[in-house]
Amino acid sequence: MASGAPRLVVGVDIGNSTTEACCARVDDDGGVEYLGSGLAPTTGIKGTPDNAEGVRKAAGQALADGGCRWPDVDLVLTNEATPVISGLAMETITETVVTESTMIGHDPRTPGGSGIGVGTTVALADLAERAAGEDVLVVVPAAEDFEDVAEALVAAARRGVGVRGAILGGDDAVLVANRLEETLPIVDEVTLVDEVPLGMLAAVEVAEPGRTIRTLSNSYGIATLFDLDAEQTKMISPVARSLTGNRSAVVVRTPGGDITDRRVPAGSIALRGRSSTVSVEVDAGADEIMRALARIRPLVDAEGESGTHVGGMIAGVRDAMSELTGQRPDEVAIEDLLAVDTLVPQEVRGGLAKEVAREDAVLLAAMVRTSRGPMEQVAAEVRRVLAEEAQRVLEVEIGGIEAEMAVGGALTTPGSGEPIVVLDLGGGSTDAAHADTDGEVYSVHVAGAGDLVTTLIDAELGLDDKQVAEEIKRYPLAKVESFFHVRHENGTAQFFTEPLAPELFARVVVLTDEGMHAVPGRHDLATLRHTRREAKRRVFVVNALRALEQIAPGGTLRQIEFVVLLGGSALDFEIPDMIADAVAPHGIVCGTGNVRGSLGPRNAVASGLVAGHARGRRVSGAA
Amino acid sequence: MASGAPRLVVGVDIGNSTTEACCARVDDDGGVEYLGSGLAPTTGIKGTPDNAEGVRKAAGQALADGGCRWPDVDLVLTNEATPVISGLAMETITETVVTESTMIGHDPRTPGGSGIGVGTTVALADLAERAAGEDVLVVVPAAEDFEDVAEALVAAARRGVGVRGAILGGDDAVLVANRLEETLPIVDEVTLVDEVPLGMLAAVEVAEPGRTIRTLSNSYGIATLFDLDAEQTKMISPVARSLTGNRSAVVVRTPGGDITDRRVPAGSIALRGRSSTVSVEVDAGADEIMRALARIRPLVDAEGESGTHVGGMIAGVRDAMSELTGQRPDEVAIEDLLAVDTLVPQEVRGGLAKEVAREDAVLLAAMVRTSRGPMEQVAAEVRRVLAEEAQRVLEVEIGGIEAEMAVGGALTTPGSGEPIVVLDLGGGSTDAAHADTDGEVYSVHVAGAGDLVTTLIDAELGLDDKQVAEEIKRYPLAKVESFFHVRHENGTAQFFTEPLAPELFARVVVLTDEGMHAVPGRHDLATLRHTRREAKRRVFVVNALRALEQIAPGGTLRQIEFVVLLGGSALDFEIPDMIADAVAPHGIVCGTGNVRGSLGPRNAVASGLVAGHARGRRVSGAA
Amino acid sequence: MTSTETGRPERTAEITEKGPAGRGEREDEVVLGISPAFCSFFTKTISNIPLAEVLREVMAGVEEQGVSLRIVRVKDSSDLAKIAHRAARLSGSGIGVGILSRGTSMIHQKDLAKLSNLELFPQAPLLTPETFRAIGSNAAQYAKGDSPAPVPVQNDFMARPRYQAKAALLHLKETEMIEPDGGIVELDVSIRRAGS
Amino acid sequence: MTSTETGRPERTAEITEKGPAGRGEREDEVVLGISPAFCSFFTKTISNIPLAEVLREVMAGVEEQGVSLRIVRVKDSSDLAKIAHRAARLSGSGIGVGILSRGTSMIHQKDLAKLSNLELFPQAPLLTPETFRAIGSNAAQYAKGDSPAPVPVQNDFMARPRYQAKAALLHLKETEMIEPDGGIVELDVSIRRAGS
Ligand SMILES: Nc1ncnc2c1ncn2[C@@H]1O[C@H](COP(=O)(O)OP(=O)(O)O)[C@@H](O)[C@H]1O
Ligand SMILES: Nc1ncnc2c1ncn2[C@@H]1O[C@H](COP(=O)(O)OP(=O)(O)O)[C@@H](O)[C@H]1O
Ligand SMILES: [Mg+2]
Ligand SMILES: [Mg+2]
Repeated sequence: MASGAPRLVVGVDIGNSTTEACCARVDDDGGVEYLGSGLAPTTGIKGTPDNAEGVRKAAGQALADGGCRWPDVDLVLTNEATPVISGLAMETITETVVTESTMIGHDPRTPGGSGIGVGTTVALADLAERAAGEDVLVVVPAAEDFEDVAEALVAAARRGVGVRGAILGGDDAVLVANRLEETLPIVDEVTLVDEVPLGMLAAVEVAEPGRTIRTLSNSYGIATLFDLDAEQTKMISPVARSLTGNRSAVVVRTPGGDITDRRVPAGSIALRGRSSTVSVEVDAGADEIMRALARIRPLVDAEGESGTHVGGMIAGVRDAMSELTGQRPDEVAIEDLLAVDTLVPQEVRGGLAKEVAREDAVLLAAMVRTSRGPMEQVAAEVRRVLAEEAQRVLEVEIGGIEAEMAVGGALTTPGSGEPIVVLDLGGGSTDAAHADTDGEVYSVHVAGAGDLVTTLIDAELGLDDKQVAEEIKRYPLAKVESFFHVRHENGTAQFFTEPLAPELFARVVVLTDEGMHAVPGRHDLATLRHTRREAKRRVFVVNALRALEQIAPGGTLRQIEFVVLLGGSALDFEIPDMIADAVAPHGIVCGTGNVRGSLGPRNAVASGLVAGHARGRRVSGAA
Repeated sequence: MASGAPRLVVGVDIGNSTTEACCARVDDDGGVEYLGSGLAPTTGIKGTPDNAEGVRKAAGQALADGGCRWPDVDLVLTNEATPVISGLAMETITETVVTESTMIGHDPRTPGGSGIGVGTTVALADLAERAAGEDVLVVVPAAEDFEDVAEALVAAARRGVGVRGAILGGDDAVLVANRLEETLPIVDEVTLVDEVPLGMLAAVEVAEPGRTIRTLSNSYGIATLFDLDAEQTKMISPVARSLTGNRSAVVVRTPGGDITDRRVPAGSIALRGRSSTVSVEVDAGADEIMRALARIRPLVDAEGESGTHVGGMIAGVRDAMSELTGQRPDEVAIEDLLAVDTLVPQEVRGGLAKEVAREDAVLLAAMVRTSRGPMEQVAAEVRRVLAEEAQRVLEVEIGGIEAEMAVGGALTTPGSGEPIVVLDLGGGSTDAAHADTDGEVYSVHVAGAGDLVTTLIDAELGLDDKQVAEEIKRYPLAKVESFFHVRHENGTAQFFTEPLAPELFARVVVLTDEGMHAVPGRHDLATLRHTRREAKRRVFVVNALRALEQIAPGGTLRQIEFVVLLGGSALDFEIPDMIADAVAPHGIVCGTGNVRGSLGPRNAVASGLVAGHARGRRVSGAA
Repeated sequence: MTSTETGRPERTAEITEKGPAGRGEREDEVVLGISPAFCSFFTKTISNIPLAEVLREVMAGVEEQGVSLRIVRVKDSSDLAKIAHRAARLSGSGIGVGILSRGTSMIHQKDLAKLSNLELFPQAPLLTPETFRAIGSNAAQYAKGDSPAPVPVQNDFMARPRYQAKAALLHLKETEMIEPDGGIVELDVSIRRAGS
Repeated sequence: MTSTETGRPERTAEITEKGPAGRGEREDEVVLGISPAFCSFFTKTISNIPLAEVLREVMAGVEEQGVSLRIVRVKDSSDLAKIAHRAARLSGSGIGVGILSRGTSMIHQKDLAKLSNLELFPQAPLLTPETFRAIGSNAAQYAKGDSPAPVPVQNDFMARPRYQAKAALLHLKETEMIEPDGGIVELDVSIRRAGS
């Protein structure tokens, strides 16, 4: 490399989501003066010629930021950009199925009355025929008028019929309850009320406001009411479980009917390590899968049992990867897996009131490292595109190993030092690199990062809207309590002088950088917050710990002194704190990186590329 | 036993907290007709003659309930009443200590302005002397008037002094901020403001409402501001950790000063099993202690390392037990331990603003079974007391083994069956008894139950009021939002037509059976709820699982078919659901018992005593 | 589908004036404001739903949510936004509902600008008794601090031209009935089955 | 310890009437009601704290909490409960503070019975400028929906007999100053350092 005048060098880091760049003046003896930096979304799949456009944009920003011009650029360095791609698949492993017609309570918003009532189900139309002394629960179609219903109930009760409660199709429970002469439990909004079996023993329970039912959520409570023997109680026990936490419920005792808490045959997954293969049942849960994985690490590939759900899941990941990379599906090797237990809302099969149950599911994130991409093709395209900008041919080089560059960039964080671990919290994978005091760098990529958090939030809240989920992930929540004030997550009120927009009224909102956005759906703030934090914990705290374990000298976290968090998810408002809390007992200094003392967790690899080049110049200059 | 006419039999169960009784007619061929039941607080220590008064009351209630009279009683049966006593001890194992004068932020309720400011600390009185261009943070005694302070700050800024923020003694931050010409971060209510070191580099950070600080809670953020090297960053790292989650903070860089997150030398505990002894460091945490315990189970005794905190803890438990039972301390054997990790609020030592940090602590519950008490003395005293009531000598017998009686009583729960496990969730200990289909009963007592939950709630919330903690444990919470409505834990509003009492206004309340009681202190509803549920989980879910593991055939929970929950804590509104959730994956039917189909989780042993007697009659009758 | 077509029994509203309407003290109340000719000159909406039925459904929607309702007549305006906004400002919860004789309705809140609203139901011909029930229910839920999903409104571009002339006529009549000095009066409303 | 003893600079309150007081629309406001003779006939409390200082401290306590304050004079009553309750009923948040010239104070809420209160400070002689700051602060916290710890009140049984005669005299004078038709007027208050 020719020595001589200072050169204008541009470093570019093509990531899965984001392309980052910096420009710097590197002088003869290896001194670096950083001038500017830039950032743009990655165009196309990482490691393909499509990336060139993103490079043009990010590098252009960096030059503008540094007050430089394209024609003055002497050298462009890009990272190696081996694509590390991740795929996700999720399967529920339990499913609540109502067979025949046993009904479960579905917690309507406004049940009526309170207490517990037991009797035989009878259609409203037949109530007049019931004899005095009989205990009945009245089943009422949605079209009936509440006044008529109340009148009929009162008349029957006056005749001596033991009216013990009612099951309504419409949203009329309070209206009916208010017109009775005694307090009865009434459940309403039972969509398929016409399918409630008649002539069967049944029980209705409604708790006081703010309380939950106590009898129908207890197996022995149901057994007491229905006089069940031990065998029958075993059968009814999933019913009780599914009613836990409800304010109201109905249980109808049908001879053949029952509710099964069916476990879906999810199948097993075979984890192939270097020397052995371990097979684990997916429905044993995420912990079991992760323990098995730890035993055979490093993972060489994973296979799902064919003909089962997990077989389909893994095949799906493999196909998606193959499509992205152009490799044959059987060439795609899964190098890491993250399994996460989750609960997803699903409509109960066979339910009568659109009941929704939170079913167990396992989410698998798989990471695939493709064969080293045709990086020269990328470089050639970058050269072509940048030549347009510079109006001359530019020197474009593929820089050093990404992990080494990341460490180099991270070490520009004030206060950091070696032995250091860099944790790059990206979108698809969490990457860790360890440098010991000799500068030896070892790195590991584990599956699952920011995008998985978004997916979990989306699935657990049943949003079916990635954009909303992404906002819930990124921003604190508040409840709009009036047009002039919100209450923040931490309970403090904030007032405004201008009224808030009407569509925000009474909603839970995310406090985005562009103002408040209402969160769709009926989730309350506490649920949203809990879901958000748990998703972050299960992905990032778990991944940080297992990445550190794999990379720490001797697997001992105490050997690490500094952890620097980098990448888009290190910008999160709580993930860095959660990771710092989790590693604190090991005596590790952990925090969000501040590359070059000013860029926060961004630009580490780009800056590291320039620094590495400068070191090279220094060495070659000295030689 | 003479056969003949039906006999009026009273069963009495003297518990640690509660004495329960029932009365029944037992006829010749063993048929039982239960007539009434009663319940009273246990008088004196279980297993001592003092218990007789509680027996008189509980049994008297049962007779009244059954419409019977004392003179007609033929036989009184009491349980064995071997006292199982538990003791508690808690020690913090970390302690935040501020040495010299580095200051940590303490999150005043109303900081002023926002942003981050860095400068040299200067006393308000000396501000006029500072030169233009100097960056300063102004330190203001509590007595200063906010207008004067604002004027002085404005004047200095106009002179060109770089006023970057302020640290106030009084609660004036917003008042001062409102009177400045630019937005500056201001922290107030710094009680010991006079001890803030002057002439030092410092930083003040205040986040926007609803947000938390991002720079001073990041080790590398502090390192960037203060230009620290790696060694210094290591020293400052506990500061950053302790500021996590704050809305505002101050860090003063003093040459010698720093904050240590000191681990208190808690000492080790030696767990002696039948064949081996394991020693475990208390500060390794509760999980480690419980794992060690599981390895050597059954525990024969436990010793704390003398001269350490845990030594004191265990000695304390032993002394308390010895005092209660009259045994010599060295005769007292600890038969079970439950360790629970907890966080307790403690004032930071050396802090300048009464900062409170949540310190790690370990709570130990120990269970001691004393040598079998002088039960005959108890029976004699009961005989004497009841003779007063009956005006004649009554036959008082000590009934069968408590665990067997509990199983007998539990099996009167509709829907239960064998193989059954009874979990008696009491005040001091959680007792499990397993009966296989041959009626063979095996039982275990584990340390920790309802009283421990109360203690945890009390300690973690810093209430120092057991009665309040007990109410928080027992009842759902709500927030009083106006004089006419509350918002329940689950987010629903409830309105009232009569205004609520003034002292409830704007408070978080517990919805006790006697109405709403305000919870003292500033904890918000979410914190209270989380603390309550976590305390229950860590005691009862943990204990249920370990008791079941010890008692299940082959240690396999899948071998158990029915679990019946008994005892005072089975009346709790959420503990039974938590336990049912935890055992559900093992295919167990679990719910709150309903003794004799009507008494809920109460009266099992008392009823079992009568049932056992009847069985005896039947057998002897048949012989 | 109008209520008369569903075969509901005929009902009448008995309305008595109780004097000038004051601001409510209860936080759990919704105030319903009706227009000058509502249940006086007019007895049916533009699509022939009896106004007694409209009142009954709004009342039921509010009651089912456990919230109380006051009904007022705004005598000096036929402007829906004004009627709804005034109802909101009289309401202890700050939530009001306005309904014109032809059926057009609006949910309003006291702190909103008059010309804004929480929910608007502009196409009277498309409103069914179920919509009026839902309007009452949502208004009550806002009053409780809940976040109800807005009531779905159908949109039928054919309905507009078909009813436009009739709507204009109805509005004219409504406006004629204005009593400029009538203010806002609180009403006692009881709905009876016809003949009972 | 009274403020004059602490060596605070002397301050005066400049008070102008703005017309009849209306009900506030903002939820983040506290209304402070002062008695007929407050800062007119009287300039100091029973323990010689300048009333300008009292106003300034209450204003500061409210401002520090980020809440706004309106000040009104209740001209037609010298009854503390009445003054405080009326202030509360004018307040957008429903929280009001009442202060008599002699210093006796009360925090009230609009839905409470008049004779009830949120916090009462009956012993005027024991109130310090710090107490008035805390009263403003607590009132503002109630307005925000927070749960402040009640302001601690000292109790000095010796103070009562010592000040009883003086208190009675002051009350008499305050009552004399009542304007039965004066209603409640909104005030503009500005506190200035004497001589500036
Ligand atoms: N301000 C932010 N707060 C939280 N997460 C963020 C923020 N900005 C980006 N992210 C997340 O960072 C991830 C992308 O990280 P990035 O480092 O840009 O990806 P990559 O390294 O894969 O190119 C996404 O999951 C995105 O949601
Ligand atoms: N209604 C209730 N809800 C929750 N806990 C309760 C209730 N009643 C009693 N407890 C708890 O039960 C425990 C005492 O249980 P109990 O069975 O009476 O004790 P023991 O078996 O030791 O005599 C105490 O911790 C008490 O707080
Ligand atoms: Mg309903
Ligand atoms: Mg303050």
